[in-house]
Amino acid sequence: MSEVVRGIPLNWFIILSSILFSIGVMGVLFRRNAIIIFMSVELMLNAVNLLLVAFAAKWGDASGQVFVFFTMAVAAAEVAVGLAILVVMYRNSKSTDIDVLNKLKG
Amino acid sequence: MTQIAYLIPLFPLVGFLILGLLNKRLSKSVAGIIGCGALLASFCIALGIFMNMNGQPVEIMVAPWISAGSFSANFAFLLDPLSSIFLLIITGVGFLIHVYSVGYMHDDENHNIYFSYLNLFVFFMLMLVMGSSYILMFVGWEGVGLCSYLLIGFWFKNKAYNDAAKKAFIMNRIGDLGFLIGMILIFKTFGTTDYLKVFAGVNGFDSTSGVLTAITLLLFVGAMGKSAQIPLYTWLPDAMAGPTPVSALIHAATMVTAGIYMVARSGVLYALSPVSMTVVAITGLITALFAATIALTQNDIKKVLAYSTVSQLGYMFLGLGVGAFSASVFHVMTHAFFKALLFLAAGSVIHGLSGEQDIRKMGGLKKSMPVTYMTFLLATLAIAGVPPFSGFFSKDEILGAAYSASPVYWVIGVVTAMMTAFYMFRLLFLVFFGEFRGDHSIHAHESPKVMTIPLMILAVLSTIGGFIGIPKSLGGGNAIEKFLEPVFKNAESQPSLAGGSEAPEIVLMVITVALAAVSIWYAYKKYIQNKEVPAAEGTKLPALQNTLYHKYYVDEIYSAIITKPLDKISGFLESIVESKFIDNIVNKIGALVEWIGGWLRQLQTGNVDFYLFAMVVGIVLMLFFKMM
Amino acid sequence: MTQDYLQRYLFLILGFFGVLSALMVVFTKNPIHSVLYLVLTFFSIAGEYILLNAQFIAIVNVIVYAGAIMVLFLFVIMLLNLNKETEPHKNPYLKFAAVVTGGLMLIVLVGSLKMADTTAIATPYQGQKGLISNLGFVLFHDFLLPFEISSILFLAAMVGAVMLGKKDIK
Amino acid sequence: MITLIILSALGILTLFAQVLRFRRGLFPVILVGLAAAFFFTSANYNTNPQVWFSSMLHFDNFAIAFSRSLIVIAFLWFMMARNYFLQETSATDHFALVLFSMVGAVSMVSYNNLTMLFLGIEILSISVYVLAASDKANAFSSEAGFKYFLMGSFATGFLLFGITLIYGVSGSFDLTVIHNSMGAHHEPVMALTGVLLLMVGLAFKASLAPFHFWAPDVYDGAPTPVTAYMATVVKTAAFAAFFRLFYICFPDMVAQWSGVLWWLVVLTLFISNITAVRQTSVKRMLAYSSIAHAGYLAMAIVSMNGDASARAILYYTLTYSVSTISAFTVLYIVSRSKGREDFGAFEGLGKTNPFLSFVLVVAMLSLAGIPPTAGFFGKYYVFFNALQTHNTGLVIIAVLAALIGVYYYFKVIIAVYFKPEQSHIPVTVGGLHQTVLFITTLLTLLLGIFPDVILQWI
Amino acid sequence: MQTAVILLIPFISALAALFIPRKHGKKFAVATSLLALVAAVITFINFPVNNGDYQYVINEPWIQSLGINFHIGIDGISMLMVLLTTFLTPLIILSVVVSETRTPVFYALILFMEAALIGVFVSLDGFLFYIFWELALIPIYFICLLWGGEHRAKVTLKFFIYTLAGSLFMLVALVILYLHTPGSHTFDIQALYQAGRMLDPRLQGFLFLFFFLAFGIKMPVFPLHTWQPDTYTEAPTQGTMLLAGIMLKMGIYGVIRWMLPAVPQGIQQYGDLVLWLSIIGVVYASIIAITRSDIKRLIAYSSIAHVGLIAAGIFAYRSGSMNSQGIQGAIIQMLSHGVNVVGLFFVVDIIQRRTNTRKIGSLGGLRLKAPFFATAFLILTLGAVALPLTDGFVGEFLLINGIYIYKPALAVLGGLTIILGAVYMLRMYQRVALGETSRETENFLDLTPNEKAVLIPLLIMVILIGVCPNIFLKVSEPAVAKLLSGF
Repeated sequence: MSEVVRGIPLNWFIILSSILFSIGVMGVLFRRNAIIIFMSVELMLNAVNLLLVAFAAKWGDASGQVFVFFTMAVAAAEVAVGLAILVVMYRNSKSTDIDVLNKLKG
Repeated sequence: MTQIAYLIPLFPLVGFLILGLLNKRLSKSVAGIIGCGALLASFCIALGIFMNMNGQPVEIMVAPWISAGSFSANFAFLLDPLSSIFLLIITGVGFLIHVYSVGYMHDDENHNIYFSYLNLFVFFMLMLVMGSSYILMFVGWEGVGLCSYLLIGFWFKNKAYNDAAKKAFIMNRIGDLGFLIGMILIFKTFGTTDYLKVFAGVNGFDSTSGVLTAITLLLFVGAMGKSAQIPLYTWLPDAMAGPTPVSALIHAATMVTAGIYMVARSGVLYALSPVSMTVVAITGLITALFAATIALTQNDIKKVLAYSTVSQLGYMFLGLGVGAFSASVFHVMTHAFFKALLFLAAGSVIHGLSGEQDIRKMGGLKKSMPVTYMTFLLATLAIAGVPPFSGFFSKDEILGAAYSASPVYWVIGVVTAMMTAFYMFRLLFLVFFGEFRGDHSIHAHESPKVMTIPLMILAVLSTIGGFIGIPKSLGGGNAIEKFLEPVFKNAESQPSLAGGSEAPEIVLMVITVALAAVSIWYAYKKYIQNKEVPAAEGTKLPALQNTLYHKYYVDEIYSAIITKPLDKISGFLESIVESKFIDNIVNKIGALVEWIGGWLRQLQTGNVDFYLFAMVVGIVLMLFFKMM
Repeated sequence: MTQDYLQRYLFLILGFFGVLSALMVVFTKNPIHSVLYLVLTFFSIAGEYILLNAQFIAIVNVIVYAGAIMVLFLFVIMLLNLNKETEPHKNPYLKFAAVVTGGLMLIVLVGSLKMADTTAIATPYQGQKGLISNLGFVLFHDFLLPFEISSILFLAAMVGAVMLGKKDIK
Repeated sequence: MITLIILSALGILTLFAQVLRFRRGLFPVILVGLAAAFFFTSANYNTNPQVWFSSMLHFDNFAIAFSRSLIVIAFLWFMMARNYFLQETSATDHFALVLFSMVGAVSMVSYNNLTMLFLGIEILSISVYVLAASDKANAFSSEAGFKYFLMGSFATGFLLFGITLIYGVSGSFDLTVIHNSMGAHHEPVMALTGVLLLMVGLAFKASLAPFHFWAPDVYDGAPTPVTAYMATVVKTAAFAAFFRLFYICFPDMVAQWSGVLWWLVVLTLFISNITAVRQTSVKRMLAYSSIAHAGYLAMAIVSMNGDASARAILYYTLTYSVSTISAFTVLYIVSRSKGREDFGAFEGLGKTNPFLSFVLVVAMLSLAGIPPTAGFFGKYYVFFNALQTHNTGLVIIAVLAALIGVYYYFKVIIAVYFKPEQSHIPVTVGGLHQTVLFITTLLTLLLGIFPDVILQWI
Repeated sequence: MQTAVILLIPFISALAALFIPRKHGKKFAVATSLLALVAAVITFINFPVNNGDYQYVINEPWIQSLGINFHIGIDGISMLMVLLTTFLTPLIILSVVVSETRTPVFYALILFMEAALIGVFVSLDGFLFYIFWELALIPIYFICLLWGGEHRAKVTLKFFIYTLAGSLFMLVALVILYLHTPGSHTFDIQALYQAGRMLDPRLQGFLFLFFFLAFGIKMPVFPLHTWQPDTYTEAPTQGTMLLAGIMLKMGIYGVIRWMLPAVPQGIQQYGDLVLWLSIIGVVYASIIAITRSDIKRLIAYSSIAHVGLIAAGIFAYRSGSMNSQGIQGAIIQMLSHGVNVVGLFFVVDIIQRRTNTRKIGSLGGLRLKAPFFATAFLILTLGAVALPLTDGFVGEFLLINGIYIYKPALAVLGGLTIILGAVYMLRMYQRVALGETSRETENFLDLTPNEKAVLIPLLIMVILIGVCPNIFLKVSEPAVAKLLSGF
């Protein structure tokens, strides 16, 4: 469409958020500490947020940005609940290592 | 008269039902009267029909039976000269044997059941000969097999008897399968199994096609089973396990001649198939010779008679095979007289000796059992073909026909006749002449009147029965041939039966009689003059004699090639094919699922790490394959 | 034109820091450090938001994420006394597998999306899309229902957290 | 909409009940409230679709049908779970969480905007995470809750990524807009990636392999009533949401995504059924069975057949849920009496408690899909749709899977009737439970004979 | 109307039986099943003979959205099957000995099964047929599971899954047919026929195989039979009677009613295969039966052999050949096999109850101790070996006839059954009833009045079918002709 390249190409954002997302995924797989894993999940969510905002800019549409609020809200709620569950679990098993969580199997 | 023909089988059937259902509630004498009375009534009607027979077949429809699709069969009877002769033989000889049985079975606890079986047998036998279609013949055919089974195994506590009964039934069944298939082929070819329609259909039938040969050969397989021809004859000697009157009635006079009846009845079909005719003739011939050789060495009085029966049946088939249908039927009749007589007389001997059947333990019974002796002698003369006894005429007619077909047939036939004369006189001499060799605590005694009177009647018939068939060459009118002519005229006029050299009948007759006389003389020399007695059990015999004594080991061979392998196969199929293979596949599928289940369970490690990995790998694969 | 390139440089620098600190979140041993690196990542992402003319989001991101949520994380780490490098070593093969899988994820994602629109995002300084008034309008007009519903979400999270947190009186 | 309001209000009221010392009377109020919700939901039936708040929700017949279904299931579930939760100190919190999650579930069946889908899923999930972990002293329960939460939030990440990509392609979160732009084929690859990632997120909630691993552990570890809730309400909502999204947004791309889903279905049927065979715990077996049913349900999505598929899912989820509640109620009663959940606990039940055994047999027959139970017709309808869309191969695989299913369901029946009683611990059934079981069994049989009653809902 | 009455009587009484006091259970069940018999007999007597159409049709919408109707009716073929079912059920119930503890549930299950079986035979809607088909499976499973022998759990589960496997394939086939019905789809039988005949031959072939799986397993046809001997052995006597007497007829009936007319091209492709399998099954099962030592197992194998011949008779039908003897033979043989096998299994039951053994080797001499019993046993045996004037002959003759018209060699092979059948049946009869008594049979008592009440009607039927088969054949004749005129 444009004869002159202006601003930042959209796919740069796509690639950046893909990278961040993948790092998040890797973190989830890489670590045993539940808290770090949560944090990696948060990283994934943020990568998605970035992409949302980029697309919002692409379409010139505010709803993408609004969605980011909801993502954040959900993230906050999840963290609250998640950490509460973590604490309960810690009380039972005295550890946040996910590899000790294998009483249920088979 | 013919309108009430359905009563002929009905009487025995009713007799059977009354005796069978009321059983022990009837006294023995009442049961005997019912049993015999039923037969007598049937005989009277049969006689009436015989008298009124004008040669035209009469079909009497009684009731519809099966109709399915294009197939239909009715309960309908066909009365013609052939069936009327058989009716007479069956009801007449049957009646005599019933009467005889009253005495013979008097002390048996299952007396009433015995008579009910006999009545049932007569019923089926009548169905066999009166039925107007092959399928109805088959009903009787199988029915008499059943009764034979029941009566051979009448003393059911004895395992050997039961085995004999089972053997008889199964061997008959083998033949029956042939009959059944043949019958179906008839239906397929002619669209019906009614005799009259089938025979009408034969006219203009292309005789060069193999269908008729197939039909007739298949039917003949049935005849082999029922009439104990090679290779299905081994049941008949074993069938002597039954009470002796049964042997007389079923295994000598009537049932075993069913095969003859059937081939004679189908004469039109056979006559159109030279191949079948040859097969019938040769089978009959070989059987006649073969059984006669075995009979030479047997020591059981009933076994000798049994092999003699097989041999005589062979004769009859020879007659059929060479196209002498009426001669064979004639022989059936005379054979019924003298063979029934022989058996009944033998029964009288056995009865008198309290169950002894081994001829080595008999001897000298002439004095103690005069009536039995006399009748036995007459019968022996008849079977040996001594003129003017009945057997002479019928046998001679067959041999004459055989000669015109092929002199070889005649030669073998004559040899067989010589053997017959020999072993019959051997039997006669060993049983009634010389010294008593048995257990002296047994006092042989003559049988009661109720048994001897039938003997006497049969003796008369054996003696004079042949006169209705005196051939033209001897100046007779051959009444029976004339009587049967309407039935066989189509068959005997077939081109395949024409030709052959005109036999010099008188010459042949003389030769035959002379040779028989030589045999009798030889037997006399051996057993009367030299007082030879057959070797005791276990004595080493010369090879040939040994082989004959053991009946060519046919039973053993059958056991080795059929019975035992079948059991083996059965076990193999069950334990290997069934459980190790077919069922195992089914079960293994279940086991496989369980096994995979155990393996898949390992996947559920309980480890979140692994779960997450699985998820991500799954996603990567999903995207990867979709993007490619 | 130079502004365009400036934007691109800024993007790259922020992106580089973001990725680097994200990697550090994953690889550093001490949980506290991880939290701090994550905060750093969030800051660089907030920077990218500004490049996209989403100033309000950028600020919220810093306040909510880097501020509130991360503090919560820190709080829990302290509470559970996890601030040492107590995490047992994971099987090195698994670690390697994790890196490989993460890498594959990246390849697949980029592979899927690389052909996506390469046009630049237009008019970075035009319009009021990213400004609070506009956002507010959209949020309270079009997205009123989700907004209200998210109160249920919070209520549920609150009740849940409280329920799990409190000691039962047995 | 009114459904959402009633449910939210009920939830909040429940929270107040604790403060107002209203615990005893709470339960009837909830039931009455649910009944009212059912009634008001039905009131809009077959009118023009009710569009709410900038098309955020569409209360079309689909939404109404599933809302009704969810409410019916929840109603039965409350009756089943009442005793369990009233023993807990924080009974009101539990009930409130369940009611809130219902709000999420209703949003999931009526959304017309991805925002509502996302929020609905999260409301539902967060409540259920907590419920799963709610038996705090129990290490299994907290492990279950934690696993569920951890993997759930991870999956949320993918779901969000998918939503974002779809937004990137279409520029809107509105389903109708998305559908139209999908037809225009902008950015086909990105769109497909988005669709697949959405599928991942939803498949996780629906527990399709290979995203199912959480399910057996969580179902096993969670308190039995919570498991029952997850296996019924949550599953129903997940499938309704799954179907609604793919039905409204991506029917034109069916050729591209159904192949992937096909593999997920096959994998699910294979893994779940076969693994279930080797279970010794009835509860865990039911967990695998629930995954297996997800496989059959997903068949209805693979064989996208318009409203017929919707009906199939509606009927299947409802009847499956009814039978599952039946089964879990019996399991709950038995395990409470005997203190164990393996097959052995059921031995001799046929002699000691014929009513329970009969109920259990009907439930198992229904789950196995044997006529005349409702489970049969559910399976039939799903298979029927698959055949209509020429997925014959899939049907044959599913048939084989169903046969394996019979094997493990019948293990329960065999335990009940074949094995003798060992422990001589009496099993008593409370009045409320009797009522639930009576209703569920009756429904299982009646709906099996008259499926039209449900099919006409859509 | 009559159809519904016959169907409803057992169904309602099954429900009612649950509420009957234990001690009256049997009386109630006998009475109600006799009621069903009376209804069936009245219908039979009034049945229009020269009409191949369905009579007493009821066609009510059921699941309207799917074109499924509650469509039932009776034609000649159904009539005979219904008659067989209603005739055997009271006898089966009557065969329960009072000393055996049978709860009302047991009778309810039998009555329920009766209802389902009748349903199978009168359904004129594919879906309805399938439902009844499966409904019949549930009660028999529970009868076997609750009252069966030692290994019942494993064996009956295998049976259940095995047969279910087949029937699910049948369901798939029915649905495929349904989907090819024109217009708004329907499961109506005529519509399914039409749809099936329009399909391309390859698809018809597949559907044929699918159907065959269901029906072949139910019958069972070699090599799908291995569930059968085990199940017959482990099931309680009444269960075995139900299975062998009536239930396996479902498979044959299914072939005649649903398979052949619907996918006529299928038989062109796979007819020879299934025909061969059936015939192999005849010989195979007969040979295995020869050396079985457990009487129940022996009869089970004999049943496979008989059914194999029936199947062969049906599969030997080819379009264009003018014979319907095979089909008619199959129908009459279904009746007679039902009568014979129920009688034989009852005989086994009597033996087992009195001697606690079913081993041929431990028995003998029963004729000495129990002449009436032995006579009944003999007559049943003769029926089983197809002696003319007993029921077995008519069927076997027509079947072999039908097979012969298509393939003579196979008829000969199948005809071996009349030899082998005699071999194993007579062997069994001899070892059990004849000879000297053994330790087990020393105190064998003759039949009780109750046992006579079961056996005498069976014996009467053995003879009746043998002597007057036309009573039954003429009823099914027009229906068969109509069925076959279609292809």
